[in-house]
Amino acid sequence: MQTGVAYIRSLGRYREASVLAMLAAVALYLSFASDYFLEPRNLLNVGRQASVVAIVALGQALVIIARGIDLSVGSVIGLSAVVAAVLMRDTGSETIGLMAGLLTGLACGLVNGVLYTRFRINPFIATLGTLSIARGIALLMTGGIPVPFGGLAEFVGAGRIFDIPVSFLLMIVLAIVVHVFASRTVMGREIYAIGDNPKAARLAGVNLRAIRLVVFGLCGLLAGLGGLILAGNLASADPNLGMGYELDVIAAVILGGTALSGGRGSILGVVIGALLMALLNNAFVLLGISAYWQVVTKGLVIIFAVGLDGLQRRGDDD
Amino acid sequence: MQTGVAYIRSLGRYREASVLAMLAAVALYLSFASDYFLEPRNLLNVGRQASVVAIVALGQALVIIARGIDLSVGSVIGLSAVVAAVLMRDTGSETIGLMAGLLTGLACGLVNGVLYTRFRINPFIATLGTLSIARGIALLMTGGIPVPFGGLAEFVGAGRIFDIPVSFLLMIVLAIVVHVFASRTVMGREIYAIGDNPKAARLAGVNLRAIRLVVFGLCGLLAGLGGLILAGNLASADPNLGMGYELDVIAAVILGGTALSGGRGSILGVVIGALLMALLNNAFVLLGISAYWQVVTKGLVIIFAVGLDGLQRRGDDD
Amino acid sequence: EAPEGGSVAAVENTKGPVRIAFLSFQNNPFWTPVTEGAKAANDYLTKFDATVDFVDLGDELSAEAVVAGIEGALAKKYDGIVVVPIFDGTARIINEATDEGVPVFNIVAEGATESKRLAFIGQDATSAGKQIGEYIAKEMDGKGKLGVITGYFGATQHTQRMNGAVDYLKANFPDIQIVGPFENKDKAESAYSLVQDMMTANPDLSMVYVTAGGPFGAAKAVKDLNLTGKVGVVGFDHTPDNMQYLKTGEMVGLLDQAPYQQALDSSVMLYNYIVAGQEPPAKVIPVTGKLLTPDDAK
Amino acid sequence: MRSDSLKEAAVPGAVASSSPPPLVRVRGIAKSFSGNAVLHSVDLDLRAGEVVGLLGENGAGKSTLMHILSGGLQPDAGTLEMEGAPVRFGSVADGIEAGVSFVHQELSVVGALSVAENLHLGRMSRSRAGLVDFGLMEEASRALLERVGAGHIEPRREAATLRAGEQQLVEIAKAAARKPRLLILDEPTSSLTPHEVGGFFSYVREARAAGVAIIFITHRLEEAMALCDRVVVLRNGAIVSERRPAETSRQQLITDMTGKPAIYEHRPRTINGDTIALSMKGVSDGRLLAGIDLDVRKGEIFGLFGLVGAGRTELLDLIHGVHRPTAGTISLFGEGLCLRDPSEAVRAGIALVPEGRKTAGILPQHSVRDNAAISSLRRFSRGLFSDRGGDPRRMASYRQSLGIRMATDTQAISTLSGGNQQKVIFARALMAEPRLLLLDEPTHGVDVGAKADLYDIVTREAEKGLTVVIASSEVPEILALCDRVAILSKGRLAGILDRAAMTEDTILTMAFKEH
Ligand SMILES: Nc1ncnc2c1ncn2[C@@H]1O[C@H](COP(=O)(O)OP(=O)(O)OP(=O)(O)O)[C@@H](O)[C@H]1O
Ligand SMILES: Nc1ncnc2c1ncn2[C@@H]1O[C@H](COP(=O)(O)OP(=O)(O)OP(=O)(O)O)[C@@H](O)[C@H]1O
Ligand SMILES: [Mg+2]
Ligand SMILES: [Mg+2]
Repeated sequence: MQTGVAYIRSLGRYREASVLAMLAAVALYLSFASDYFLEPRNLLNVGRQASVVAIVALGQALVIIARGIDLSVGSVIGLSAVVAAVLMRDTGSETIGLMAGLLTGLACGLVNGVLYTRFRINPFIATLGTLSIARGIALLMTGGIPVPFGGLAEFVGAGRIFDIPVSFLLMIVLAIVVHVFASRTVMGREIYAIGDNPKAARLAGVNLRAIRLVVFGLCGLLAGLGGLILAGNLASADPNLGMGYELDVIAAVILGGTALSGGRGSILGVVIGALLMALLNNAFVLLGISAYWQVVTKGLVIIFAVGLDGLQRRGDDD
Repeated sequence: MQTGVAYIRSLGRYREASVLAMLAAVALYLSFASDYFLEPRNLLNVGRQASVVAIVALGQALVIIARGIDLSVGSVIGLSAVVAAVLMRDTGSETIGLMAGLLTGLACGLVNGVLYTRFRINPFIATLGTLSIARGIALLMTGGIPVPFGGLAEFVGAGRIFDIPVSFLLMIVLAIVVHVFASRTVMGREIYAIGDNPKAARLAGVNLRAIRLVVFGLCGLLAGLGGLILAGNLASADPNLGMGYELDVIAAVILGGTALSGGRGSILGVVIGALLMALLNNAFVLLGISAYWQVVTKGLVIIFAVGLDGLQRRGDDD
Repeated sequence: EAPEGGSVAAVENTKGPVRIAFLSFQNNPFWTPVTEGAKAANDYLTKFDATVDFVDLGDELSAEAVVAGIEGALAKKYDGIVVVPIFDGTARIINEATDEGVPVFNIVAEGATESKRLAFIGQDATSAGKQIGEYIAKEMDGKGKLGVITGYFGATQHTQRMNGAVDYLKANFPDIQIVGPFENKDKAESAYSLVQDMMTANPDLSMVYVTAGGPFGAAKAVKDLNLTGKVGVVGFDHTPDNMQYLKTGEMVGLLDQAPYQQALDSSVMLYNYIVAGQEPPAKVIPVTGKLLTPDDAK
Repeated sequence: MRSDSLKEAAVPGAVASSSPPPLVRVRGIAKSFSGNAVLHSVDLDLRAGEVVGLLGENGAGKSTLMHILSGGLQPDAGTLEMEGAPVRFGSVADGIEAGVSFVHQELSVVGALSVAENLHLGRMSRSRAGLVDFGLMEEASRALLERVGAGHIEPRREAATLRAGEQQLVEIAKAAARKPRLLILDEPTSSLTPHEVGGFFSYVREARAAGVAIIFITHRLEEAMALCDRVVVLRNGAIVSERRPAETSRQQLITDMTGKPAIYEHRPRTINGDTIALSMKGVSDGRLLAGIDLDVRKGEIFGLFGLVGAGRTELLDLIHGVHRPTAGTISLFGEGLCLRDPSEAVRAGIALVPEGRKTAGILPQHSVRDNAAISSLRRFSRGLFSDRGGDPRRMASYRQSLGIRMATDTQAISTLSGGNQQKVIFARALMAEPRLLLLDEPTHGVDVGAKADLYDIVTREAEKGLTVVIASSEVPEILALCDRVAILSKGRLAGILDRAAMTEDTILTMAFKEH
């Protein structure tokens, strides 16, 4: 008994615990309030709906842990999808299209990285700039008109394997990979180090520039993948795809307990954060919550999810 | 001669210098490229167009200098405008309406402040929550339908005194007041201190909670005023007014040389940042640049504006 | 004689060169025919010593952008302005322009506040909603569940389109049950997820109405759920994405706003007013949209 | 005392032509910051298997010289040679490559990582799968920590949870892990307990035996005398003496450093009246402190001594309103204090010089002047407006009386040497003109000359009626200053000694007493 309580207490030490608690609370409530909630199919839908935000948030989490921020992910989603679709249409090759889409994401990320490391532009501003540029290029490439997008991408975006959405499976695999990368590889640990104390890390011989570049590159790559999934799901690559995604993605990261000031954060938390947000949208539809209350409720849940954590953690910070 | 060069060099020490240089460059280019640019009327239009962003950015700058962030300003703009318009309509009194609008802004800011200081919720999340809640309330109050809004507010938003837009005059007055507040008053200096090292400032006798509360309150108040001006200009209070403003406002603050990590920033810079963004939009209309190139150009200018600074300031940070 | 695709002919120019600013946005395929209409007007009116300059207000639709655009056009001393005011809050600047002697012609959509614009040509959102509502009732045989997805809560045009249909249905077809509304922020991917969830909670849903952006996302969800033929989607605008699902049958109704004609006619009517003082036929010139159904797509 | 500077009487063997060249030869190093010369033509030889003590006042240029030796800064002039061959370190990485390990004066552990990861940062071991081999790393860490006498630190612990002293040991172990040829230790002992210092000493001796050249910077002269083979004194950016510990004395070194002999003894003083300034009755914090009863008289300098973690900082925090007591009462000049925040404490006339200059003291982006002014903004304000115009004048007077060394008071405080930063924090507290001054390890990293200055100042202020409570880990400091000392042990009051009963022995005995 004692140890049980102590165990739960010890869980409270993890910042993601309070969001997990909120997720559980919403899920529990839903399982009573709606007959459909617990149907496997509905749960899988929620997983799919969370998947793109979660995948992009994995990269964003690494960036934020390294004390950066990437506002351009929404535009990179759109640009990568457009590049893939246009090349697929023009070359007729799926492989070239998909590769080009991923490389576009990577390239955008690396540009952000270079602007930060070489030109010393604050990442907030640098990625705000690329946000605009990437969107503009996507619009210019398509003249604003969505490009049809199908084949393998559609399978990844909308397909299912044994009823499980492919994009959800992909999210799980990527979350595991990124988790292992962040917690068990040398570079992963160095990402935490440069986020927590860049100066100390540099003095210890960690190559700040290289790691920042990799982190931004990865974030771009994952955003590119997110773009392919999203466009694949809709079978259409819209240059406006992903607009405004940056706020959702960053919110998922922060909800999951990552500190905006760098050095702290867990990949598990990111996935929980993304799931909570998808679950909320699911709840609105299942419960048929009236229009404007949806907006209010969303805000309240976000605040409560993190507020629980704040209340128990008194006097920690300053 | 020597001293002239030295003087310009010394200007380079200020972070806002490079944005100012960019502002001057764009203005110079425009004065050749368009016959209409230098017309007083056009210049004043630019000033008016910058005014709301600048006014809200004044509050946001204080928040960011104190190491916070306020994402809710866009929604607070909308909510304050709606509250003012509804009360004005229902009570028939302009004074009550306008006061209520300002108080709504203040109240939203104080709620953010309390969520941060008492409930220890990370300001990013707390204000993301109030962003949603404030917008939801505005929608609920109006049923989603814009409310007509006139009288004094319309004068402030759209009126002119000797051809000078009232909102532009207001911006200048407020910029001076906030500048004096930030640099000359006890509380202003304490804001910088808590942004620089909250723990040290607290031990030195600065009341962290009180100041954070004031700063968020001020930011809310200024957002409320921004809402009144914006709705006054449009003679209509739309519950969606100000949607997405947060990014413009934060961009103006950061462009103006304020560090997202707190403790540093100038009010003058904020105004320059807001002017640069308004100038760009003016340039697009005057030069008839196509929408897609507008998006690209905007990104490039933002990056250049800050990149100049980064290049000369090598190896400063870590 | 009227230009192709338009319904109004230009009169002789006796005044010398005329400059018209055409202020419009560009962020999705809806605007393509608008842009083309403006270009066609320019080509047509060049012969009459008049130019129509297309001015992009950018990719973010807002009243402030419209105000800034009109201010800019006034600064550039255009003789007349065609504008897409869309939102409430643009009346003041339109009045200002008119008072300065620069006539303003509104197209596509305008705010609820009365302004001194020369005329408005466009679709009345509420009646367009009603038009769709009638079609929905017919398709649903006056009973069943209808899911509603709107663009932005609180966006006037979206709300009017939504209420035009919903109010009509509530008044006349009490057996039609409304699910929603939900907000998709004009995003197709969000419409997709909403349809998925709506089908989970309402397996007997028979139709989805999307008032603004991204109806094809809803159609794609219907397709992926293998409900083609059982559930139909209705929405606005004949853009390629939407049209595609009209062919495959998930989309059962698409209303358009004749944007090309709006752009062309408004420019020519404005020109006629400027050079000859010829008033447009009415203050409000309604455009009845063409409702395309799967039959039309074949 | 003989005049036995090594410069005058050559070191045996140092100039013998047959001996190999020194491991490191420093010649003519000069460095200035924005026109302010910090080092002038420094010459220094370091031989393998030798411990060289580097002493000097705050701001003498010790850390700057070490940064140049390790590649963190580039000299304006001068050359470096290793084993006779000229070298140039363009970056820290070059220095590490050449075998230079540097334990910095400012703590720089990465709080988010575990101790083991910190020890291996920049060179973590990989398993065959390419992942970090935590098992191997932890094992290696245990051995490393053992070597520096910190075997009790669990390698898996998150570094942020370590005490300052433990973090310092981790940094020393980190330097040791790199198998250095030249090991630079910049004030490594400033937050170590006497016991930990012992473990550290044995590591240094072991490294010396293994042929490492070691530079040891400290402000504790006893440590330099005990550990070093040679002691070099840097003054105003130049080396002024080299001596062997056996052949010199503390007094001599102090004279070398400051140019004047400094007195490290009690400053006699009279306390007027019996007014009770601070009174604590049955104070507990619900965590560590329990049942603290204290009375401090007006004008008294009252010491708080204890081992690490005894609760001195926590006690000062309670008085300063950082935390609230869960039981008991605190009163100031007879009035009950019920503080909710340090700001209320400052308003009530309490000022604190906190422990941990970098984390809790300085405002790093602010100028020296603004750093000093922050506690007294309200005191000197005119209405809402702060008296910016008066800041330079006030700063100038404290700069003078505390001997703060800097180019101008508008430079950022982070560009000052550590000791001078501490003096600025002192100026901040005094500027607030408090009735009660709380000092928590106030002379950490402060040189002996400045220490004497600070002691004089504290004494002078006390004489004027200021009440001072000082928490310190240095017994000599307690002995030099305090009228009475309270000894804390595990959060409880082990006893209070007055002047007559205070000796090194009685104090330490009480501190170690269990209860
Ligand atoms: N980056 C810098 N910019 C300007 N001045 C500097 C900078 N770094 C050091 N200084 C100045 O150089 C002088 C020497 O500083 P240094 O840190 O080397 O002293 P130190 O001998 O290590 O003192 P301490 O014992 O206090 O650590 C100081 O006056 C300091 O203010
Ligand atoms: N805010 C706090 N929360 C939890 N534990 C604390 C807090 N402050 C202090 N402690 C713990 O209380 C104990 C006493 O710490 P304190 O800093 O008062 O000791 P000290 O005598 O000043 O020793 P030193 O400063 O040399 O470590 C330590 O074990 C410390 O970890
Ligand atoms: Mg030093
Ligand atoms: Mg202590």
